[in-house]
Amino acid sequence: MSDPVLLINVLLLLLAIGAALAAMWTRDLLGAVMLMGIYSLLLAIEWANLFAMDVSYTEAAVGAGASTILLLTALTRTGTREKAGPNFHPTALLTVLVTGAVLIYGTSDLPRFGDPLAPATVHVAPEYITQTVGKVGATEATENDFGDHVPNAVTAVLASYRGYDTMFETAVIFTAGVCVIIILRPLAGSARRRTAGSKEDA
Amino acid sequence: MSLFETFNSIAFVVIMMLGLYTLIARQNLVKKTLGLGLFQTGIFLMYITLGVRDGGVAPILQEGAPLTYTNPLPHVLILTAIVVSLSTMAVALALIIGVREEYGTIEADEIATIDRADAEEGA
Amino acid sequence: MLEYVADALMILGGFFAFSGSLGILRLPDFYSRLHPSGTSDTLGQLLILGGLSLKVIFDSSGDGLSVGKLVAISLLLFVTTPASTHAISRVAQLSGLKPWTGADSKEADFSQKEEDTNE
Amino acid sequence: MNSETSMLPVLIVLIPLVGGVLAPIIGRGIFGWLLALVTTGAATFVSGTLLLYIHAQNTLTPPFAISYPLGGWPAPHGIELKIDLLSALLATLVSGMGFMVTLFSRQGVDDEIPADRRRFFWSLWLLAITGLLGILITGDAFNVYVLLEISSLTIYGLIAMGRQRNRQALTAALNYLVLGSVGASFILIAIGLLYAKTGTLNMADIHAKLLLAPVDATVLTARAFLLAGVALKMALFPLHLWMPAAYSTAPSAVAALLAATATKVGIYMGMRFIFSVFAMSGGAALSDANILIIGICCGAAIIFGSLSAARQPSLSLLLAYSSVAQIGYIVVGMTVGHIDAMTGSILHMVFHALIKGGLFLCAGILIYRLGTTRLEDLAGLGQRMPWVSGAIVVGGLGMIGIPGTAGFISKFYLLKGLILSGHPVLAGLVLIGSVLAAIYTWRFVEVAYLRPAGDTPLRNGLPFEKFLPVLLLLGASIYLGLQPGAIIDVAHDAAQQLLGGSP
Amino acid sequence: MSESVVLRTIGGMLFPYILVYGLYVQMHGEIGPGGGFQAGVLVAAAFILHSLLFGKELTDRLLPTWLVDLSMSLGVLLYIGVGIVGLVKGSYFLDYSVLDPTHPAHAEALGMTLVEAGVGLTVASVILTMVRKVNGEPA
Repeated sequence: MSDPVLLINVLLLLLAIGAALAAMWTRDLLGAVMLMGIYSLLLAIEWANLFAMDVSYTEAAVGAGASTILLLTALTRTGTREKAGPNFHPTALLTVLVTGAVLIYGTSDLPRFGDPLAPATVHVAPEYITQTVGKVGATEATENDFGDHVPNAVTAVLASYRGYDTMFETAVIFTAGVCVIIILRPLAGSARRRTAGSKEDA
Repeated sequence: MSLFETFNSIAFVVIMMLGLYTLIARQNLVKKTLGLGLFQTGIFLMYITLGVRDGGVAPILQEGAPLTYTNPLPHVLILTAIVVSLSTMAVALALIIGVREEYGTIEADEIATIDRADAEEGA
Repeated sequence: MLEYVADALMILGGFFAFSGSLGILRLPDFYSRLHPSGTSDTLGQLLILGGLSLKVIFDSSGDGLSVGKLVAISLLLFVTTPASTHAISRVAQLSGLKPWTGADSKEADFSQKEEDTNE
Repeated sequence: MNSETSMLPVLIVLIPLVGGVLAPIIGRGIFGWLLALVTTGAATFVSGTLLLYIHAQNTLTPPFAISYPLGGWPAPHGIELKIDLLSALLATLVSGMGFMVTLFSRQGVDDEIPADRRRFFWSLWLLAITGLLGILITGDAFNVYVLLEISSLTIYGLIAMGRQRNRQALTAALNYLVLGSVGASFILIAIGLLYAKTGTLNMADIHAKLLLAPVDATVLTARAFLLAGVALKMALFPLHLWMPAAYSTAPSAVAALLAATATKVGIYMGMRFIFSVFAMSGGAALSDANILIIGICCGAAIIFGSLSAARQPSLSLLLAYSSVAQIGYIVVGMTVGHIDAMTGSILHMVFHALIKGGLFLCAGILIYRLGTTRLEDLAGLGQRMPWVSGAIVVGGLGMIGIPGTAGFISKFYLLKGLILSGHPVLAGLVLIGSVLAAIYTWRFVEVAYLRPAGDTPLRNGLPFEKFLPVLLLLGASIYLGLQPGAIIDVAHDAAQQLLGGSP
Repeated sequence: MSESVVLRTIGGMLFPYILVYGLYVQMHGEIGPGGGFQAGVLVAAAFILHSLLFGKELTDRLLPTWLVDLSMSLGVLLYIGVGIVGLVKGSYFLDYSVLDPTHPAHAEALGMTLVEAGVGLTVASVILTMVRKVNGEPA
């Protein structure tokens, strides 16, 4: 295949799978976190290769940046060594094989990679790209929803067409912040543990 | 050629299953969290692959040029999913730190043993 | 003509990046491995970015903003890569890792993971 | 729809969302509780108004559903809120239960949550209700995923608050987090596969496109992953493992909220996706093999859940396992796709929410006064706390389905539907389940009334504001059992709308 | 707090530039790649770097916890507020075109800038909070 996108795609994915495999294999949690950071960075390049610039940006900022920082900080409080144990786990292997087989079966009828006639490409997306949807109840359709103010179609979809989703996405991250505050605050007083009846449902 | 084109489908299944295997097989809670994160990135790969279009460029519209663009919608969905995945990981880490404070270990099997001992003591 | 200069710069940069990676693999201990990752990689990155900006300048579609961005990235890398190398080696020293002196070898085992933070 | 009611659909989620975001700022002291009370009350009012409106319109021009284009963007491009009778009924139920449990939980929260974290607790509380309500009214498949994650994350945090009382709450929350995230990811995979096949995320649009396209491997896989993900979320039998620990270790108010609402919303997701999205041409939403598998799961849930409930050492765990069984009833009714069974399913969702919510509130009162719900410590409860134990017995009778209680009505419709649709074995399972429910209810009766009173000290008096919600909920279940006409009407119409997509 | 002069000099030099870059990504989101979420992470990263280099106390004085808690809520409220404007003006929730009735396309862009600002504010403060809390700092 002469298309460099496909060739780089395969190379990057192979590297990423390698990094992921190493991260999952090692028993050193610090090393695993670092390898996951590398994995995220490789994925970020892969997203850029597939022309998903905003996702690439976010993956680099979140996957390789924020989550690595969080994990490293957390490791200082949990210890960095994983207990040795068997790598082979029959139940897990069975689950994984069944799920994987079903998924492979499911992808067999997917549209071809890059198919210009795929439903996802022809149904809703063209209007997002031309930015001509037209509001409900608008008396006349304008030429372009944003008057050429918003060239980045991803931002247009994110903040306007699907703004409701993004509002809840903001709420999700807010929720996570509140959850972390509520779970991790230093507990009040020394009477916190093992008061009367604490073991009742054990 | 066909391998190149179906490679993404296989790759995302491999990544997801790697994550799922770690999630089930490993006892360390932090490792389970990493596995969960890996599992979710596999799904991201599936979505982004759906948006690809032959000869398409990044969906940042340029004036005058009659370009074909990749589909922006999967990108938007995955942006949201990445945020969700970060949030889930943060909450999981907070819980794991809490578990470590209460139980003194972050290995799932040891915690189960402690819980069982607690139950027998309480019964 | 300048096209070829740009290509030559990028190839040279690629060579330095490659030799840096080779050094990380081949050198005996943690501190010596920081040399290729700190110096050779920085040079390689700068050369590649320089070649790219030349290409952009003499490409018909090029504009000043892209060159400016490339220069900004070069400056950033020029400052941060040595600083991060410094931070890593400093922490290694503070945590008591002894440099390899040729006598007995196997002490730099955990270094493999540390280099990766440089990326 | 006239101009006064036109903004109501979005207000259902907006009111608790604003409350949840404001709570960390203004929710100190008693204000957090007041804020929660006001917002859940307002949400109940709004969704109740919508329910009445939709029901009235639906009798005039069936099928009737409200569509609200967010941002003014028309449906397949923008996100659309879609409220039909089932959505409105369950939204009223969820916000109403939220209101009742909020009313109950002021002292409980004071008791179980440290003072400096209460404002964040109320924030999570309201955001959880927001997420659940949002799932009920949205018409967009991906939006379901986002809202599901909001409700799940908040619930993990809320369960973890039980750490004050029992450190197992942390592991329970973590287990739920892992399983819940896997379930949500499965749903995300299913949505992605559907998107690849149809190019749209709007549920109605997906349905329309699926009717045109042939059923192929991708669609079947999407359905399988969706069912698995939803089953994890609703705690259907083999995937219920997170639930008993989570319910029994969470703070009592949280347990009541979860038992009454969270799993119901999971079941709603199942119904919505199966019947409004996947329903293929010809009316059969599920293949016979699907029905067989789900039927086996439900049967196992009913038998296993009831038997486990009868062996549990504490009332909280007993109630949690009984929930496993009750979910079996609800799912079995919706699976067969018969109008009467579906009516029974919807009725059972409502009644079970009322009864189980009331029972978990009773368990909350026990924790408040006794500090425990261990059955041994409840000996002689009939003399010591006659009102509360009376309420528990009434709730238990409702779960058995004695004629005159609400449980009887829903089980009657379930049985009728199962037999009419040719599934007598499943009908037999429902009957066996009732007998088993009698066994575990009898366990409580035996402990509470036939044993001499224990000596665990009572800490507090019976607070009226705590007992009022219990009275209201169980009273409602009795009232609906005696005067079931209106609710059967609504449930029947809702079932018809749901199944009507495939005539 | 880092003892190393090299790191503190370079970090101190970079800190304002990271902030400016974050703002650039925030503002530039409608034209190029970027937006509130990425910008929020960058700004949070700048402050995390600041606290690593100059100590938690200084960063806490710069950004006290109550302020971060508040801006967590304010970001979401800004988003919802922009949506409610549409509701109040008689249109649909999150309809930005009512912000400027004479020029709806312009109003759409304005609304998107505002909601992205809300996203950025929330994300920055939440990530900062997460790292602080996971690091064991009291509220």
